[in-house]
Amino acid sequence: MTSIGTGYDLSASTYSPDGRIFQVEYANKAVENSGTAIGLRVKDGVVLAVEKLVHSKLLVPGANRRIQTIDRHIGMASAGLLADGRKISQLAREEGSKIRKMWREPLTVKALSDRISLGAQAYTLYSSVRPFGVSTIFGGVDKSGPSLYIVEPSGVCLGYHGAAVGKGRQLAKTELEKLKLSELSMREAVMEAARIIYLVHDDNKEKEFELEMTWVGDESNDLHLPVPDDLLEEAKSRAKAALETFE
Amino acid sequence: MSIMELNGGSVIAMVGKDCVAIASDLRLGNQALGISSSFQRIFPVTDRVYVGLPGLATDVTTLRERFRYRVNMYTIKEEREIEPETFAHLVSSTLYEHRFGPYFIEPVMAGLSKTPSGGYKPFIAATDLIGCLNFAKDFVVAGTASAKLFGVAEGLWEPDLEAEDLFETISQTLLNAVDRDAYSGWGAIVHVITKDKIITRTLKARMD
Amino acid sequence: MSSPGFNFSNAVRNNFLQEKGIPLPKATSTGTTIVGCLFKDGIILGADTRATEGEIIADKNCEKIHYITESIRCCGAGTAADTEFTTASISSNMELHALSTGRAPRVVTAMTMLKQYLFQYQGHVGAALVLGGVDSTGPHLFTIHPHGSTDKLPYVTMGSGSLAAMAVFESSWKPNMERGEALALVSAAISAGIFNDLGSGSNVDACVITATQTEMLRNFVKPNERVEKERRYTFRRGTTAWKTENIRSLIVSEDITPVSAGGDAMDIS
Amino acid sequence: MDRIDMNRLKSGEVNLGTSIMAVQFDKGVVIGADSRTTTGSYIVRIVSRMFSMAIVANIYISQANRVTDKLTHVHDRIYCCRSGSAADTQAVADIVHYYLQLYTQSHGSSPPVSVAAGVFQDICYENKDGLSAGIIVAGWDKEAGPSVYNIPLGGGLFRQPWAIGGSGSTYVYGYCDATYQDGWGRDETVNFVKNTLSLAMSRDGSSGGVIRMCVITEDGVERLFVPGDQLPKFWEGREVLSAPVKKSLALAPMAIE
Amino acid sequence: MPDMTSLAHPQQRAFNPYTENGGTILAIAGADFSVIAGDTRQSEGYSIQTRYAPKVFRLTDRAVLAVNGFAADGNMFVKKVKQRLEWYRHAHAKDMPLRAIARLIQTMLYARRFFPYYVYNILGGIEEDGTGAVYSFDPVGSYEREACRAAGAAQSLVQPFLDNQIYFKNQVPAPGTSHPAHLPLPTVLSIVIDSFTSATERHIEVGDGLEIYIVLAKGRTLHGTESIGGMQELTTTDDGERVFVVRRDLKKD
Amino acid sequence: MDHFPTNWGRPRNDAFDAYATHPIHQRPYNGPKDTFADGVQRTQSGWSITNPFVPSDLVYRQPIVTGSSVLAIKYKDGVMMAADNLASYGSLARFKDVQRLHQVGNYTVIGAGGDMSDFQYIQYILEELSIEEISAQDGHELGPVEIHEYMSQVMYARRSKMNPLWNSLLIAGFKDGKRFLSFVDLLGTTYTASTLATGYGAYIAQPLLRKAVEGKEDIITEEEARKILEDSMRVLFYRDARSLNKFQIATISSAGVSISDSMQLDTTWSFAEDIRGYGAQTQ
Repeated sequence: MTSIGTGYDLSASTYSPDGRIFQVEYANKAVENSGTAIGLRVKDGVVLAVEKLVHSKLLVPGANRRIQTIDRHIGMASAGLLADGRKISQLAREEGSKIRKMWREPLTVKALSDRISLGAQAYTLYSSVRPFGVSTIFGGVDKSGPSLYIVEPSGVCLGYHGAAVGKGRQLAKTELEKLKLSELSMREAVMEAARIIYLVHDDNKEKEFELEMTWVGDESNDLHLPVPDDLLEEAKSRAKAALETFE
Repeated sequence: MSIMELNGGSVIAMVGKDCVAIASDLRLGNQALGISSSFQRIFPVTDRVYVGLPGLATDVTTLRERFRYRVNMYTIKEEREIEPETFAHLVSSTLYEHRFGPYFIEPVMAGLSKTPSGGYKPFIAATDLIGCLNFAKDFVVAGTASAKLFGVAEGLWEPDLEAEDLFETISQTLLNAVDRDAYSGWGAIVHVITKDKIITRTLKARMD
Repeated sequence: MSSPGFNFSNAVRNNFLQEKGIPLPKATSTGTTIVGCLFKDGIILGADTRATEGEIIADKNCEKIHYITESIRCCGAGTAADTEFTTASISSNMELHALSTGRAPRVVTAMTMLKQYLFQYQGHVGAALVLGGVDSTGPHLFTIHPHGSTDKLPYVTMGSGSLAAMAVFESSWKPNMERGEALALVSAAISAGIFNDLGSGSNVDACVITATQTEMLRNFVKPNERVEKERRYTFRRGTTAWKTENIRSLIVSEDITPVSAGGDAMDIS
Repeated sequence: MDRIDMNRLKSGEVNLGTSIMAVQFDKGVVIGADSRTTTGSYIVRIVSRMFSMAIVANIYISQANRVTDKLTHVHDRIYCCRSGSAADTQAVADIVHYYLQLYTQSHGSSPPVSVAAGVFQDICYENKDGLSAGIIVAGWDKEAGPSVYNIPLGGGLFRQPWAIGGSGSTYVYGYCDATYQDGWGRDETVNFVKNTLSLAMSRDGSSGGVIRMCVITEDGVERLFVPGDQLPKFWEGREVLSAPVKKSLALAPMAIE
Repeated sequence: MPDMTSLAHPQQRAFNPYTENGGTILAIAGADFSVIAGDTRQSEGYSIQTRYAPKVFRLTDRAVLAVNGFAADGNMFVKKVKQRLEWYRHAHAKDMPLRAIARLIQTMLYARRFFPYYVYNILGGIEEDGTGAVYSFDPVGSYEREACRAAGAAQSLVQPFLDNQIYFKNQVPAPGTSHPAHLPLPTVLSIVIDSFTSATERHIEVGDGLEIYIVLAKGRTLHGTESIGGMQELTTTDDGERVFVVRRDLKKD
Repeated sequence: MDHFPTNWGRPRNDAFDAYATHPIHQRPYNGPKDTFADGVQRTQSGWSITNPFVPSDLVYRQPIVTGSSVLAIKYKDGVMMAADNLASYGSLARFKDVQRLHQVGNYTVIGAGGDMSDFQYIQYILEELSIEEISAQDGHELGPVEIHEYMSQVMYARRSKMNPLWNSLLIAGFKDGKRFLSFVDLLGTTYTASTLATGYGAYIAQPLLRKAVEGKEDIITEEEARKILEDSMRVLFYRDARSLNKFQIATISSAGVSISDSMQLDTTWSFAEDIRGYGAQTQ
């Protein structure tokens, strides 16, 4: 990296002469090292999927979940430092509670992402803190329908029809762009999401992974829930089959 | 503090087999302060009828005299001794007359009433301070230790006790109940009324 | 209306004591369930048999259905002495009324006497009554509140258990019941009071009044008999220590001592 | 001290928390009332033995009678509607009933309504400290035809074409003012009374049960009865308003900011 | 029922955080056992809230606590005592001894001296020396070890009866004999049952059901009361003290 | 406990306000008064008008808009609960479309009498609790036992702060094959039984429920249970001056929770038609 040794990367409060904040870029690196997380905003809901890399065979299956529930109707998938993701989810839940107390209505995905992005951005301003090492996909269904947002370490917050973060995001984005997302049903989206995760997973470099997948929308009665086991299994087997024909 | 606790005192009466017993403590107090350990509050009305008057001491004296007067007038008018049932109603109406300014006395009556065949039948009764009669077949209690007396008597009393056994039961009931009452105690007296004699005993009791 | 002539001579003293903050002792109250209901042939009255002084049961089997006349009876709740004396006084007046008019007394007459008497005392005579009976104009049932108001209804309840009993009536009463059915209903209403209201308890008394006869069913149901005790509690004679004894014999024994004996006769010559 | 003297209160007294009404029309009067009687009941207990402090009187409102007849006959063509203390109003009505019988005997003719109302007023006014009674007197007589008199708490006497009283009446003054018109016949008047009482009963917890009415005309007194399940119905609230509104799921393009 | 006596009394104004829920409890200590009992009625005013609300609670295999008074305070207090005993078990790997529990209860009660738990506690069980013990407490923590104690609504009815039957108060022993220091278990059980049936007869707040807990010292037997109706063992360990409960019906009026 | 909620914390006597027409908070205050009270400036959450040393919210807090009874019974397959749709304002029947049965999670229904604003607050904190539980994603779900424990702790904590939630609550549920039914009130008093009733229902419906249910909890079918509740609601409507003939029934069984639409009962009045007057009157 060009910044190494220049000293401009020691603090988030210091720009490099060409206007970059290296700490933020390093945080993005942390994200890039992580298994891919994707989100699909479709006709009647949102599907979140994560390629959770299993570091050790000693781990209990299902441990270290990377998709978390924020509110009844909102889920969150993160890529990057797992513990930073947990902090984000904690902040997000508090945000939900505050909104409910103050306005007596459930929070929207947009409002939530905005608030979280402000927090993330604040962590790019001071020398005493380090930016969050996660990119977070917020997905949910609220009064404006299905919504999907990404909050990046820089504090950038953007809405998407299809979102991808982490190691395989480029390939995933390419695949997502091929889909007519606004015409898909949630069930179709589950199949596509599984296929994409299996596709972007690099068997050569990484060993094991678990497909973690949740949805929120009509199919789940607007609750953020894990995709039912039978559907998940079906999606997995179809993804594996598709992988063979793809190659 | 209730007015009943000004001078303290408790009375109990029990039915036995062809006999009745009436017992009382002997304390006269000024609230917590003991004044006398020989205050009589059970009085004979006729040979076989006794009345106990627990409550405000001044009313004990007043009512005792009032009852004596009324019983005497009854005896003179009717030319016969008053029966315990009749006496109970006399007590009741005397107290109810003072419904809106009552005497602070809850009388207990015990006696033997004559049956038409010439025998004697046990009779006990009690009233509240405005004269509501309570005829019981087992025992009646009144005074500051009434709740305690109810509890012990309910446990100890048994039907058809002979005079001497009735003496033991009523004595034990009274002594143990007044021992747990701050306003009763300081000695006790028991009268057992049978058809041919009246046994009166003063009991050895705690004097604290 | 003749009054029993209350005596207020202690009132000044008692007010003084009360103003010093000494509360009056509680009178016996019948915290009570009493009911009455109309059926095909007349009236059935019902009552429980518990009398309380505060939370202590003063009498486990008292009688709360009072005699007014042969065919008119009255259940009482409230201050026990008040119900007792009020009904007794009205019963007496009804008898006199019957004697002076030479007619069988009517239920409305008793009702009017009671309400006017209670109204006169403005609620201070604490009697809450259920009055029922059959007269020449048919069966009648009233409630009389302590302040002197009355209600005329086909089924009524009073006392602390009145709500429990009324619930039974409201869910099961119907017009023109047979005697057995009505008696069962009254007994169910009283039982609801006995088992749900702490102020009511022990047995069910009932009184069936028809044009031809009055049947007082004392202790009609006895659902609360005490179980036998686990132990006997008689004491060994001599358990209690006593100090003095005085035995007064009531047998008037006459020893006849002959003054003159044998041939030692008095000289009367 | 502006503390209420508790000993003067008649606690536990039976109360006619009521809706009563009387309206005159060309040929007579229509009177009406609900049938609910409530009473405060008391449960007395010692709060705490440990602190041996106050004895508490708890009060709950029970219905002493759900089918009370508050339309009280005081003479052939004169009735009164009672509100306030049941004991007081019954005693007053009984006395008036007695006086009107006396009047009939001594005059040889029926008393006019004004006389009945006058007797009521006299008793209520002279005993205003001891009574809690709000009474409407209505009837028909030869001199004045139909008439309605209102005797509220305190013992004033007011003649009115229509009168309402009791706790429920406060909810329906507006309705009466907006609805009543002179010159109605019997049926319209009956309807007016029925509707007014029904509205009062639906809002006032102390009123309810059935509607009893009397139409008093020269020809006689006609009793009308509306059972509690056949009262006129008005707006009674939505089913239940707590069900959530289902959101629409139109997928609009996402706003890009 | 309109009660005229209420006229003269002050009415409730501010929020009163206490109430009374009736019922009564008692405990009797034997030589090598302890009996703790309570009725199961919970009432307020003239209403029965429930016919079955336990007032006696097993704390450990050798300690049983009876609470009576304001039910909400009582339940909360038992919960906290149990929590403290659990912590003790975690720290010391054994159950807290009875006399230590007694002191703990005092401390916990006195900590709320100025907003007391309105409950009367009776703790019964087996001491470390194997003797039966009863500790009784007032609401703010004053306590004492005794041989028998009654508390609650019918305390004044039951306590003098126990004085007479357990302590032999006012009884002169037959010449040449003396009163036994401890009564056998069957006798104690029958006295407990009679105490409660008597209290049920005369107190409106006592009734519905009776729960009698029996704690036996190590290695002791039930003295021939094994066959008593409705008995159930609650012991959790097999080498120490044993706890039993007997359930009986009381009158429901 | 006084089961009539508008009386809680307040001296109440019909003679203060013979027709109960004042909204409760405007009723005359009869306690002692500080002479200078009127001259002292106050903010809304300031101090007592009469005693400057007592925060006013502790002195004057009392239920305003109130619900009456809630009834519940256990039956063969679960638990059933009923409450009417009325929220009263003193004696005014103010809101007639209020749901007083509230579902919490998938297994529990909570029914409330007493102050409706406090009940709404309770619904809010239970919503928070549920979301916290959902977010934990730990495979646990809140059942009636947990909700009961939580509510009893909340109610007891608030009474201990001398700032109670003026409600009496019934909590009914069915989870893991077990029925659950309990009571919690403003003092934190709790109890369970196979039949429970709050408010006026504790006096008038409870005897009917006990008679119909005690000992028969495992026999009564859903239809029978519904009939028992309907009969009790009818009696309650007859005798409770703060009730409405419009109510809902919640059924909680292995099939989950269902809260019915509002319903109405047939009532009987015919026997009243012939009643004339209160005594001797016949016409």
